[in-house]
Amino acid sequence: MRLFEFEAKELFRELGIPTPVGQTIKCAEEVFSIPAKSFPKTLKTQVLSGGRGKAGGIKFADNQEDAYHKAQAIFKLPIKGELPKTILVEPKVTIKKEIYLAILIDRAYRGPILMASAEGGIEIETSENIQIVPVPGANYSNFYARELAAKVGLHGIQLIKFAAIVDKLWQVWTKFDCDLAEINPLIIDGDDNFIALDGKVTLNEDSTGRHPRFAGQLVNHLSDLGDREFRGKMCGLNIVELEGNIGILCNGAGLTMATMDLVLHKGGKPSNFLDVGGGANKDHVKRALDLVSSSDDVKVLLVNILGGITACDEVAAALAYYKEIRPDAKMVVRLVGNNEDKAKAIMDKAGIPMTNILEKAVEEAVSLAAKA
Amino acid sequence: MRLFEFEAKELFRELGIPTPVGQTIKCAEEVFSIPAKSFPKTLKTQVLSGGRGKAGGIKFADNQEDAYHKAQAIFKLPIKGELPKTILVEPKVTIKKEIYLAILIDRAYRGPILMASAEGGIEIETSENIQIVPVPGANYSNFYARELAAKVGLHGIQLIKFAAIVDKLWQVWTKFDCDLAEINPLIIDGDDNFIALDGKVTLNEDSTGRHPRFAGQLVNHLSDLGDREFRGKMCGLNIVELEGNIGILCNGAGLTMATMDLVLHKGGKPSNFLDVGGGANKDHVKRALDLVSSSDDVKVLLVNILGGITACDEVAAALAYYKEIRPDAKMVVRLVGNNEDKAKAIMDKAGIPMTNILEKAVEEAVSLAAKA
Amino acid sequence: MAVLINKNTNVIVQGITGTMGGTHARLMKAYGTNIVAGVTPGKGGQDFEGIPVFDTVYETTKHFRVDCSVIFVPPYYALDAALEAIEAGIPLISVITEGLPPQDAVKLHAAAKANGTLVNGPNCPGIITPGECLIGIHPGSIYKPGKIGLISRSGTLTYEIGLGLKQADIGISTAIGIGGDPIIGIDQIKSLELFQNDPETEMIILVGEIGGSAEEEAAEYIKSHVRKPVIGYVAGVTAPPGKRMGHAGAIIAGNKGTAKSKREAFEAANVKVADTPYEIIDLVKQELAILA
Amino acid sequence: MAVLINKNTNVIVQGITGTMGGTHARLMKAYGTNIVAGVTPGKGGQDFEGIPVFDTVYETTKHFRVDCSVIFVPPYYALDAALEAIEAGIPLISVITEGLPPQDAVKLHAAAKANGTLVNGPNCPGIITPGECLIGIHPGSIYKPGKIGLISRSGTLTYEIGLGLKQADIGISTAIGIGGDPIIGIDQIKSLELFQNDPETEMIILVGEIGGSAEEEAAEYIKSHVRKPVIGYVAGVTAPPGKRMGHAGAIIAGNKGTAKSKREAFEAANVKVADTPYEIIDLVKQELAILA
Repeated sequence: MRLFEFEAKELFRELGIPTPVGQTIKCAEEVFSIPAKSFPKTLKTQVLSGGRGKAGGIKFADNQEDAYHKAQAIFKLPIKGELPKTILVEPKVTIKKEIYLAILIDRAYRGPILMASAEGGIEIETSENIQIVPVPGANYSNFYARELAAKVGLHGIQLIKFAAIVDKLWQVWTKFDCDLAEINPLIIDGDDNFIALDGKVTLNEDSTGRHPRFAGQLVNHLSDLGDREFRGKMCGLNIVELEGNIGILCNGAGLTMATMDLVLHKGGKPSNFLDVGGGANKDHVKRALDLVSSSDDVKVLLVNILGGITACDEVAAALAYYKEIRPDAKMVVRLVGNNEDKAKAIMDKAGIPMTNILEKAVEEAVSLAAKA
Repeated sequence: MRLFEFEAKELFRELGIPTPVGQTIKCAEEVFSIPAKSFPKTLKTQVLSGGRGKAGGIKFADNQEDAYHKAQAIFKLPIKGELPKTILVEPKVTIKKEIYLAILIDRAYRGPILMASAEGGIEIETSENIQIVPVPGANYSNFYARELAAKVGLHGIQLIKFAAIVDKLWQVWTKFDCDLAEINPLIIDGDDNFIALDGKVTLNEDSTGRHPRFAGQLVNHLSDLGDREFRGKMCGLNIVELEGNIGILCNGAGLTMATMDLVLHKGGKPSNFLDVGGGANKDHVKRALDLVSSSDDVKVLLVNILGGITACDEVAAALAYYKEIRPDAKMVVRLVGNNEDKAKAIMDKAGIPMTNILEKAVEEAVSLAAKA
Repeated sequence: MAVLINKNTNVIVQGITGTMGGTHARLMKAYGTNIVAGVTPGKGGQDFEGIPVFDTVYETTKHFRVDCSVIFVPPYYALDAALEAIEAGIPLISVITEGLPPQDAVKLHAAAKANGTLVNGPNCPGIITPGECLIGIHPGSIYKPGKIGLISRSGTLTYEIGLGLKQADIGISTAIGIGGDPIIGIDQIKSLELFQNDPETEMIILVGEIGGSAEEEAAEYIKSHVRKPVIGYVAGVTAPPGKRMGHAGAIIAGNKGTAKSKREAFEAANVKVADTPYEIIDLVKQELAILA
Repeated sequence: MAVLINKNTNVIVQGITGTMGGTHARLMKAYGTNIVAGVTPGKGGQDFEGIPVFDTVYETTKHFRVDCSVIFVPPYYALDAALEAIEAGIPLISVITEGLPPQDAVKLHAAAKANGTLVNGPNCPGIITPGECLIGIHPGSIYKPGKIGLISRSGTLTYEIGLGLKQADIGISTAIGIGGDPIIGIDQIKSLELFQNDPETEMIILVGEIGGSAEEEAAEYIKSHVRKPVIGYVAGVTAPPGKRMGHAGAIIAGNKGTAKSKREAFEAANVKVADTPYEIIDLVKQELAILA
């Protein structure tokens, strides 16, 4: 769950990381409530997508009138399809130096790493001078930050001040169970103060449940999701959109991917990834069927369930119901495992053919899709 | 630095440990501001010394008038010489079960231990059923508390609730750098709630410097100190009172103890322990001389300085000054080590004899004291 | 003897009185696993279908030799439960729980490393040595005892392969479901090492998926340490970059962690790579013919 | 060869630009200790009287083989400094700092244990191998090289004994000031083990004081592991219970940790116990006569 810049900065300030003293506006007219004397200002569109600077989402305004017109433009400017609801208005700051700083978990180190670059403000993927300091077992101490500071070439009081910022960003990262806590750029201003000019915080979605302050906020922090992805997220179904025409409903992430791959292998195109999960009951499977088939692109539904925890008869019951309400829908069903016999009886009664051989099911689905 | 009960309970409440909802009073008349309907109440004298219950420092009052007379009595009742400035007034609670619970560092385990007994409310030293769970490396997790709960015979929901209290007491212990965080008794009331009926928190004096909230409070939290001990504490001189007549001024804790032991060995009686510390300068030594000699019992001053970090001439200069203002004071001085020659010159000039042989110095001091 | 678990393994179940823990304790016991005790704080003294329940792991170790703990407790309590098992000195812990916060996973694996504890998972189906011992949620009937070692990041995909092998009358020594999270305990390399050193295992199936670089590292390990035939498979050829494919660990970051990269690494390590799950079975048959 | 440090030991000083660190870096260097570098965050690139100063310990280990770090940083920063040295893989760390918060001490020693690092102190005078290497704040000139191993919880009392020995023309192999805190790293037992295994050490002086049970445990260890003569001394016969005698660790709690208990433990372990510091010298002379 990625936070908006202004929200990330709230967390920063809460843990003592200096940020520009800004305010958010919800409409262009609100700029007239900002003291005229406090201009010039920076207007920053608040969207979750990246690349907003290049897309024109950040503008400088010399006075209220200028800000009014620019805010109007920004509110109308979608960034990768996303329109802002908020603009962050901040004072302009003097920048002596820009640094990139981030904390995240690195799979290779099996733990968190501190990451920095002496070139801040840029896309970190393109930086050639990224320095990394792992923090084994997440047992943080200030010296890790000093090592990072030394590695990016900071000296003297700047090294000490930088390390103090890392201490606080570490607190943000741990306190809120972040996947990523990033300051880019972290700037040094004319008075040698370190200020977080931009902030990016991604909360770990498995962890937000233990942070009541973020309860119910997920829905406002989703971007870049297709229609089925958004709806799936809301009801706990993990669906990923693809461009094919064979709807996939499967249990288990690995088996789902393997089924999709098999479709491709046989010359078909999967329309989605959908892992209905372990132990799914009838209602859950019904919601999954609705979700997968809600795209007009889907010509055939391929259901592949290997019942370990999942009971095949629960799935069969959902399929029978679905057949009733959508008698014309094309379905190819492979069911095997737990309660397979009971499922067979339900399927026979509903008049839905089923197989227990995966290859056969996939071939049939591909063939049906090709005819559709 | 031991906190008063009402202060300990403030910390408890801050971290979520339930306590009776009490209030403090500074004079007996204040009981009339307590709603008459809220009686009966418990009045508890707020002193740092132990054993206040047996000494009559805790009384129950049925109504305001009763409380008024009992508060008057409590304010006049010294506990081991200590008069209360505050009385804590609390509602009476129903007690179904009493438990002892404490967290402290144990030398043998080189780390913190959780300690509990199913017999609460008693002097823990006399309990025969104390259970201990060490927390290696202070890496606490709730399971340690559950182990402790199981060991003291708690079951079911009581085990879970007790462990939740330990979690919070652990937070008190770590957050405030406690030497000891103790709830005695931790009671289970009629509704199966756990409540801290009494609390004892001792802050580690080496650590209070990093807790600004306790700045300057030490002076209000000293009890059981002799006059010289109190004044020494205020100026950073570690002095311990004894009953002899030979004042000791020494550097290094081990050498000071060895010198005192030597005095006893030679038939004398040390009046105190005073370690002037490493690298003491002239002014510091002067304060130490004043402090040691401020007791009328002291007949002879025995100064034993082995100059490692400490410069002997700094000590000599202080001694020369002292000799000037107290020409009649009997002093035996042993100085050896760093800048010994310079010291000798100063001492000769001031007319103070000195030796570099410890045994000789001690024998002379004992002999002088015997004659005094 | 197989690897990690066998008929002599004494197992406790943490979270035995929960829905998930209870269901699978029953299934494990029915399979023949020696479930010596269960643990649920606050329910000590109860009895779960003949299995004694204790408040703490510590108490179970006073009554039994405990070789393994299977953890079915909810995500936010799983770290504490695992630390309890580690501190009690249990040498093997299987964390079935899905959705463990990553920061908890870091602490869990650091503690396990410091204490020399083997951790299976989290977010895994557990381990099965067919005919001897099942820990976790594998459907036991799907596997036949035999000489193939099976390593997989996935649950149902593992069952699919186990089932395919059984239908071809091929058995496995042990199946290790290593789990789908980015940070796991017993990983591909540790599993390969165990199977390489197990005299009863003749061949190894390594089932990977997109995300991370564990398969690439496993391929390097195979080159230098594994002398038994290895059959590989990688799920996720069709996965788009930047999307989490169910498992927390199954995500292509930038251009890293693709199925292509992993397949190429396998091939470079002389691992036979199957295009489909049932092709794995064919490759196994071919290798068995060579070995015979 | 003595124990822990010798003429080949490469030493860094953490906190070299502070008053205490600077003074003693100078004295150590003058004594002949190989001070290869100093560390003060924010002062990297400076030069302290010919000793290069770095921002981090990590950098010093890139430039030099570092065998030992001596820490002179203020109490609230000492844990971080020690962890930095431990993480950098330095095998021996001497924490001179007094007043380390006990909760920090717990974390320090847990980290040292996990990494196999030897920690001297905190709140200690350091270690000296006369004529070869001095780390910490011992006045070097007070000791003569020789064959007596000296172990002490106290600073100046150690110097007193070193001086007394020197005046009697007796030298020491190494003096270890183990420190006066309740929780210390290299303790009496570890020191005894080192001296027992050191061929150059013929006899051991163990200087204890009131508080804790370390002397009692050391006596048990001597009974079973130490074959060299041990002379003991315990300071604090006159100490009243419940009062901290200077050192954080020197306190009689209830009736535990008294000088009497420690003396009796020593005697039961066949340790000759001196009543006074100078009697130690006499006992050493007697033992030397027996050995000769």
